Amino acid sequence: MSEATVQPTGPVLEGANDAMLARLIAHQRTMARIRAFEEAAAEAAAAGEVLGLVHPSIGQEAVAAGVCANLERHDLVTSTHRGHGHTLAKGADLAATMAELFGKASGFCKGKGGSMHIADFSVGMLGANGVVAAGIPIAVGAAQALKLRRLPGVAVTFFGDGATNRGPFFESLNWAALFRLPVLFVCEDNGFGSTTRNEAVSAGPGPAARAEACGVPARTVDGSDVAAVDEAAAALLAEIRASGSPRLLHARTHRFLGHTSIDAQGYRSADELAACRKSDPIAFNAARLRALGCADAEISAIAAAAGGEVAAAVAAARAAPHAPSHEAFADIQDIGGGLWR
Amino acid sequence: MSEATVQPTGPVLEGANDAMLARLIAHQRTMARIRAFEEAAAEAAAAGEVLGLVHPSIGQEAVAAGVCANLERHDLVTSTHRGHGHTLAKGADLAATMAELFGKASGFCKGKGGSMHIADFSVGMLGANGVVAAGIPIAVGAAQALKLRRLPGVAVTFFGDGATNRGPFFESLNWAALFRLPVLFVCEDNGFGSTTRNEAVSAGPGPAARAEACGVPARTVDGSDVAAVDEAAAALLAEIRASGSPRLLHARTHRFLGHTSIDAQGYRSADELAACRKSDPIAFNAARLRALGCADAEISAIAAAAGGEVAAAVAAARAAPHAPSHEAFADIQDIGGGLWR
Amino acid sequence: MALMTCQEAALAALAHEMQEDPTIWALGEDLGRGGVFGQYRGLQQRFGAERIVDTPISEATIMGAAVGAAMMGTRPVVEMRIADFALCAVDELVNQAAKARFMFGGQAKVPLVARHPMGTWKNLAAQHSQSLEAWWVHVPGLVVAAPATPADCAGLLKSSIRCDDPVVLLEHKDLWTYAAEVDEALPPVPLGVAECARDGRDLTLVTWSAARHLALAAADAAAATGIEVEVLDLRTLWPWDRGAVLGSVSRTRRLLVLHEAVQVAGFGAEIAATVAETLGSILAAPVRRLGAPRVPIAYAPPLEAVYRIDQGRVLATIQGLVRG
Amino acid sequence: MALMTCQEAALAALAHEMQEDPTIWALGEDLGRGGVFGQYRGLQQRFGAERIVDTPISEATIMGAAVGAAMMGTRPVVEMRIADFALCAVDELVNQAAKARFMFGGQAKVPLVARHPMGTWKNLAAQHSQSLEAWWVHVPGLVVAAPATPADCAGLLKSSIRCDDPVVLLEHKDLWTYAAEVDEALPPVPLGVAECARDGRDLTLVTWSAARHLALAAADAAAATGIEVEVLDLRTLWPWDRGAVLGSVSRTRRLLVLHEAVQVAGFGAEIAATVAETLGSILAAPVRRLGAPRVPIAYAPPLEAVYRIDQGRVLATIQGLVRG
Ligand SMILES: Cc1ncc(C[n+]2csc(CCOP(=O)(O)OP(=O)(O)O)c2C)c(N)n1
Ligand SMILES: Cc1ncc(C[n+]2csc(CCOP(=O)(O)OP(=O)(O)O)c2C)c(N)n1
Ligand SMILES: [Mg+2]
Ligand SMILES: [Mg+2]
Repeated sequence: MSEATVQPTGPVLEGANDAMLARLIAHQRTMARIRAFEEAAAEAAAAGEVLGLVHPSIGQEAVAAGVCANLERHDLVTSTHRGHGHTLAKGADLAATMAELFGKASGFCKGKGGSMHIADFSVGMLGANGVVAAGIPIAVGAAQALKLRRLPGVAVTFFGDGATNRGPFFESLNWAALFRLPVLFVCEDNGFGSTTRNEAVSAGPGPAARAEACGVPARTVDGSDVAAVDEAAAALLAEIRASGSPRLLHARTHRFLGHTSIDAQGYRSADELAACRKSDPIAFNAARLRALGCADAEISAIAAAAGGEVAAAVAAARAAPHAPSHEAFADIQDIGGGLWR
Repeated sequence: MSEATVQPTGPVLEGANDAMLARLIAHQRTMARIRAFEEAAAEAAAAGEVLGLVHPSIGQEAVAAGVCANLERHDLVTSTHRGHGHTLAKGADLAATMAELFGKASGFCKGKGGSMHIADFSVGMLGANGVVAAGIPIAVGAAQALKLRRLPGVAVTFFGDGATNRGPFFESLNWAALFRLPVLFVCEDNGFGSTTRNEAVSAGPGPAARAEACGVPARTVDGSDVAAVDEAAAALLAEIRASGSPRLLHARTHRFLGHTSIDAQGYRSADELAACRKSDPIAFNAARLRALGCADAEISAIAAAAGGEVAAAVAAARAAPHAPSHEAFADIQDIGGGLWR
Repeated sequence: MALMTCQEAALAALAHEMQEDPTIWALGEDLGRGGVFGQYRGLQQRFGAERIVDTPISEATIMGAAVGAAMMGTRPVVEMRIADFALCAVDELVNQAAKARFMFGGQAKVPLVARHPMGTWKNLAAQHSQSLEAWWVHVPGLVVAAPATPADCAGLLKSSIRCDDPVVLLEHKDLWTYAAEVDEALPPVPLGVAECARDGRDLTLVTWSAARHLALAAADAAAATGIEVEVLDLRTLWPWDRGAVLGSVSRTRRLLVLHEAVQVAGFGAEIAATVAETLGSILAAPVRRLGAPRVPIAYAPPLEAVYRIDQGRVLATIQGLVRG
Repeated sequence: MALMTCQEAALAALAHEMQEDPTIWALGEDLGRGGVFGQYRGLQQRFGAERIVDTPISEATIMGAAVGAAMMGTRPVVEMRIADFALCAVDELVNQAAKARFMFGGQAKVPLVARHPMGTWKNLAAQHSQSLEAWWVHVPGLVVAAPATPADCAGLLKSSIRCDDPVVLLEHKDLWTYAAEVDEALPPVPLGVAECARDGRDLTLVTWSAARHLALAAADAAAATGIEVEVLDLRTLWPWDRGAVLGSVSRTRRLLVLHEAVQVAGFGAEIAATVAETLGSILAAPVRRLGAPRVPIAYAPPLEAVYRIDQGRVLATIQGLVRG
């Protein structure tokens, strides 16, 4: 959203106080770090330093930031192929995340996973996933384990609009409702599954209706407004923690770049892209911060700090060694692992 | 329903005329044939003449009869493990159906399939299925082929309440709605998936809500009342034929016997079973026929004829030969079939 | 010692493990009623519905949820009801359970047991009778076991539950009611160790699961004709006991692999190929496999019989190999 | 003759078949945009959205619907996008497509082609790089093909589409841009027939898919050391060309099977076991396999490299077999 046209409204502004301002600034920081990370990752992919496929979440940062701001370290997250933002927002070390994209030994997965399998179990980030919708039942099961072990915590599963057409999504909704599991389903609806528009492949009224039909109450929110996401996630998580039963958050958002960093988006017009870039969650929140009296300098300092942190992470990742090749035979299985035949 | 307590009501009675009476008599005949078939199949299974597992549809006959009465020969059906009723109602030869259960060469599948894989492609019955919910996408694809080939016809897919918790059910609903395919989804809700009560494994408001959330309009009907099923199926099929898009029929019904013919149903009380047997679709329709002036003798003649036909089929199946063992190497594949290694 | 069926032994083993370790739980359809084969009988009453979980018919989520629960400090026992239904949950087993530990660089382990009731039984036909052990052995990350006796059903179930890897435990449907003497303590049986079920000097017969019993019967028949067959029951298919097989074949210089599954690309090919590669130059006769023809499994007994290997064929093959 | 890539050849072949037969259609994700590898480029514009169908991300239903549509007189070409995602649709392929014809006693045929883009490419890691051909060969009812050249990509696609059986067509992701001379008519290549890609008297090297090119390079290197290797590209894995393999090994008396997939329980085991069983007594050296170690495929190049077989290893193995 171009800054001149931003009209921040809603409950956040009315009762604005210091705590709220601090929270919005924290969101801004989270989103700026994700943005800078994604830009650097895409650049490194173009340079051939990051391999495989990179799926940037630029434009969608408010969903990761707004949801994860409401999570404790012991809460759990499962993610998708587009998982850098969730990883950082959940508190994973940025440098180790970048190192994983570079395939280095200092990466969270020692370079075994790469972008599509990024994970940091130490902060409850249980993994990106290369298979659409596959993280959903994993989160549901993780929540079931928490419940069985009488541990506190919720499991949040992020997934795209495209994932809502796969069977495991529905099965998991029914399962979580049935067993009253503390799960927050978060549909990041960017309107596209790869190069195909969601409306071309999804029938019916949408993810929220699908959730409710399986017994999971749902809410839809503007996923480009981090405060709105924060508020909705807070409310749903409070319901989950109080009732022990699941909820779904449907966040409408925008993917600024292509499906992967090398997708030129020939299937979207320049006008459409320009329009969608107007819903930039970072610019929108910046405008809101300004309206609340935050100085321009403070806001640019946030972006600059993020840029600096990411640049350092890239430099470190670039310099770091790969794991030795015998690592390819480790971490497979205790019994019968590491055998050639 | 004990005959004294039957209170047939509704539109069928009000405008009752000869055509309606004839239709109800036809339903009675269909249901009587299914009932007699299932009783004989269960008996033959107990005697070790029919092998594998037999899943009788006794108590559920009105769903098969009421739906299939609205189908043409070129319309298609896919079914479940509990598929004898659908097969007969769709017009398959009863003797060849029984012969298949006996595993004989004269069976529809030459004895290769048995009860769980009964099929008669000549009447559009595209197969029972040993995998819960697997028939659903097959029907959807069959409908897509009809549409692509500009052929008339609808595909009806029968499935149980238990199947509504499997992913392919949801995926298929979305798919059929999206591609506007002529599919009638029929959920035969007998309240049980094997030995487990549906309410113990299904969350949310039920199959109709699930369908609507995926863009498929739905209706719920008393599946023990064949006239009600007939009327609802007729209406939905008319909508499908007119619009070319799918509908779901949710029929509440009762399974009188166990999940299989050898399941003694220890998990249901005698009271519950007695109560459910009160909704006998055959007795209910018989009472309605009597109320419409049909003679007792005519009604018993229907049952007697069905019994006779089934007895003859059993005798023929018993006497028929098995296919020669080289048949085990046929009907596999054109290229590379019938090879040992 | 006591006489127990495979079902009784496996049930007792599971109950024992659940008693010892509160993080063990089981999930699948109709477990509250005891499971299809009685292998969970009484456990829900004893351990509650939170640990013996009756699930919806949602195989993908049964398996997928187990992956998440295993990563989060519990040990799920996943009941697939009939091995063929596990085909509704292959992404979850192969792309998720088997690979999670590696993909995440060792951050997570996935200690689950996927129980697959396999094989032909009661003429259940093509969608309820398959033996797909070769598939799971091919997948890095999975342990695969296939017991044939009550002692091994119990002992391998215990070891599988205690193992930190995802284990596919192939339990043969036709063996649930098979009874034999067992040590009442039902000791764990180590994964990866074959059992020499019969000593012999003339030929090594490698087998597993229900085919063990066929192998032993054929070996007895062969003994009556003067041929002494050594029968090795692999019990674990991955890792398989190379040492035991190669050691035995080094002595007998003859190998026959016998299994119920389709022979083409069956696991017997791996054993035969390995032996041929390793000991090919010392063999007294070419290696040999006996498995099912590559046909779907028919319903009618005379057609289903084509899929089964009978004792006469095993005996004739043994005699052919030894007498040339 | 013309120079074409595998992608161009396969695209032209599909377009040709669709032009000839209106019952052929394709379904999968993003086909309207040309498919992930451009193998559908321009086809939706040409044949319409009803015949080049952009589907939801619903692999189970993509495959399941294809089964129904194939039984009802059409020939669906099923795009699985990446072979690993086919694991979301295994019931539909194995329990339904492969078995329907048999279970129903021949009442239905299931003429579909399941296209599985297989193998390692662009460091896509453990969930996007698998080679699971051994699985599909093990399943009665399926035909399995794995072309390695533009001519075979086109010719086997044509034959697969025309075939009345369900065919799993394994198209290697790393070959889409591989170019070679082809007959512009792109003639159908018969299923079940191997190609002798190189004559030789000293050793038979059996291979398929991308490994063909590695095999030929290693054979050239071996020739420089005086060893003449015969390279057989199986092209179809079921039915595989037993005659060609056994005929060649009868002459060379040495067998090496080379494939990209995990060696343990890979399809190489079937070839090696069959040759050992059939020709074991005339071999000059034990049969030998070269496949990947049983590890998930890592992302980082030095770790992924462990999964790959390099030319040096193939050459050394050839030399070891021939020179002893
Ligand atoms: C089961 C499966 N099918 C297909 C793919 C290929 N694929 C990767 S991402 C993607 C689109 C996913 O769309 P959506 O869920 O909306 O997430 P987004 O990419 O928009 O974040 C597809 C089709 C896959 N990874 N897994
Ligand atoms: C995928 C799959 N899971 C489990 C089974 C075992 N099974 C056969 S029938 C059945 C119950 C099905 O319930 P429902 O769909 O309500 O049909 P009903 O038996 O009541 O007619 C189960 C669990 C199966 N055949 N396939
Ligand atoms: Mg999307
Ligand atoms: Mg039911």
